[in-house]
Amino acid sequence: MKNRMELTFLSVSENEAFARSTVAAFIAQLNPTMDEVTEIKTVVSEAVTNAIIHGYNHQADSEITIVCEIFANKEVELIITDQGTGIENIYEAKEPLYTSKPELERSGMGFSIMDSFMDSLEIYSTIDKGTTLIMRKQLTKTETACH
Amino acid sequence: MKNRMELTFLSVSENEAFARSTVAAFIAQLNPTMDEVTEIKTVVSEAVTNAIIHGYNHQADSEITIVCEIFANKEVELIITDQGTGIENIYEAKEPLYTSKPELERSGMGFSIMDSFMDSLEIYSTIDKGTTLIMRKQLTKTETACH
Amino acid sequence: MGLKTDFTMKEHVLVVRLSGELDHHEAEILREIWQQKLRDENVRHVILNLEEMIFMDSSGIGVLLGRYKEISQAGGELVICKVNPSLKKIFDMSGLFKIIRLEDNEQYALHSLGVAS
Amino acid sequence: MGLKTDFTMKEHVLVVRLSGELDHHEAEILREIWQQKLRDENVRHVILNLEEMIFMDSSGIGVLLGRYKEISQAGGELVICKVNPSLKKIFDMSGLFKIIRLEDNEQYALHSLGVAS
Ligand SMILES: Nc1ncnc2c1ncn2[C@@H]1O[C@H](COP(=O)(O)OP(=O)(O)O)[C@@H](O)[C@H]1O
Ligand SMILES: Nc1ncnc2c1ncn2[C@@H]1O[C@H](COP(=O)(O)OP(=O)(O)O)[C@@H](O)[C@H]1O
Repeated sequence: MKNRMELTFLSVSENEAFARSTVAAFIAQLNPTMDEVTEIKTVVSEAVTNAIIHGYNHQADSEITIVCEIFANKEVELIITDQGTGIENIYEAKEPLYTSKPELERSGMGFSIMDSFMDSLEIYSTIDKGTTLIMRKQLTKTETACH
Repeated sequence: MKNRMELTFLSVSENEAFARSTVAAFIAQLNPTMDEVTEIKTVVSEAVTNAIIHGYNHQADSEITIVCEIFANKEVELIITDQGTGIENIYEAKEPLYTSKPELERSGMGFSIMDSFMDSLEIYSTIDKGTTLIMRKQLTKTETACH
Repeated sequence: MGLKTDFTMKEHVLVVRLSGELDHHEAEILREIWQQKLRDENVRHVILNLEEMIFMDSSGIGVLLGRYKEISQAGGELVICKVNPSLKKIFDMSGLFKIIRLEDNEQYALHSLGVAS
Repeated sequence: MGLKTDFTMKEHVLVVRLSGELDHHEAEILREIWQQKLRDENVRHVILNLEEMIFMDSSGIGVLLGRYKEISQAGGELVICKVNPSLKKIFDMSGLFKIIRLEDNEQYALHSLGVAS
């Protein structure tokens, strides 16, 4: 493992931008392409927003943790955890356009985006215990990436 | 308490810049002045560097933790911790220009800078257990700060 | 980086210019202001210029779809222009362009809505 | 943001231009390159241009003091110019200017070292 960081922060929506820019700053040492940075920032934003809206139902005094590990072969691993309500039916939740909160204008695309932008997505969830997402992405090896 | 974050990372020198830019991003929500951002980035850099060089003696597989809490009255609290060798004589260590590693061209100014740039600096250290620094700074209340 | 919003009326068309990052935090604020504008101004159609949008997640898609529904229910049209390349992937995934018209720029959009640009 | 370094010789004067952030990580690298230059080139004096330096901590002060000693022991002089305002506080605290001459810009510094700029 080349480098590792763990970030824990309050489940307030102001921290969504902070979380994704911190992860982006951390993976910068792998010289990712602009697209790779955008994709990783997006999945972090989706996962953190899910924890705030669904996991913690907008209670602002809970905590979200992001672990980011990067490897010499330019692979990135993201583990995002909340201690919130948990997901009843993961299969249903992963359905594109499925959302349990349409009244909040949620588009139900969070998990589809994570699936599409990352190489792998694992969802572990227990009712009233919380949810952990493990996502991995192999960044392209070319050196001509901008950072 | 308005917001809180906790960042843990490997004690490698590449993470010095990452640590200070993360703290700077976090306090941005308080609209700090340019000088205040520079001062806080500097003390974070000093504390993290001390943990790497002195606390862990350049062993790269240890961890450093930064807790940052910000308050509605624009006060910032920083707690920076390592589980390293600890400081034998804190009084001596705080002496301006004192350094236990002159051969590394250390200027012995780390603690003086922290003293000068922050409103308060508390040092807790136990041999072979580690060192914890608690620093506080009241940011100026003017709204015309740039961010 | 937050979100900057700019609203201007051109005859009965509301021109919305967004710049910066649109996530859940900013979407909550945008929804409020945008709905306020739709109520206050005599708005028939809306043009959304995303040239300076550098980041959007699914919350952004949600707030756009929400406004699209409101505008079309009121008999108007939402036209989007200047979609920044970095948003391309998420827009394609959302299938937004199957239901919302895309124009090259504000002039074309205004023209297509019968307003001299 | 890392540190960019630029070394050029002007007669017997080494001109060092630093831009970006100088912390412990970058200071270790800078020390190597700078000492290499002092060995390879026929360097008598050194001019350090810090115009584009936006961040420095005490590690930066350490590497500057270290080179100052080496240069003066070899009979040369280190002159610093264009100190960026954001470095003001840490320079004042270090008392560096009590022992290292400060000039307005590279021309004045070169001139003061007897080199046509
Ligand atoms: N961290 C979480 N805790 C609890 N439920 C979640 C969490 N993340 C997602 N879900 C559930 O999965 C559904 C789908 O999530 P997602 O694809 O992100 O769509 P959206 O967020 O737009 O609803 C959510 O509506 C919610 O019911
Ligand atoms: N985290 C730490 N762990 C152990 N010793 C430390 C730590 N931080 C500082 N010290 C001790 O305090 C001394 C003074 O630190 P500082 O003022 O930062 O100067 P410098 O880092 O240049 O030596 C160090 O030389 C070291 O002996």
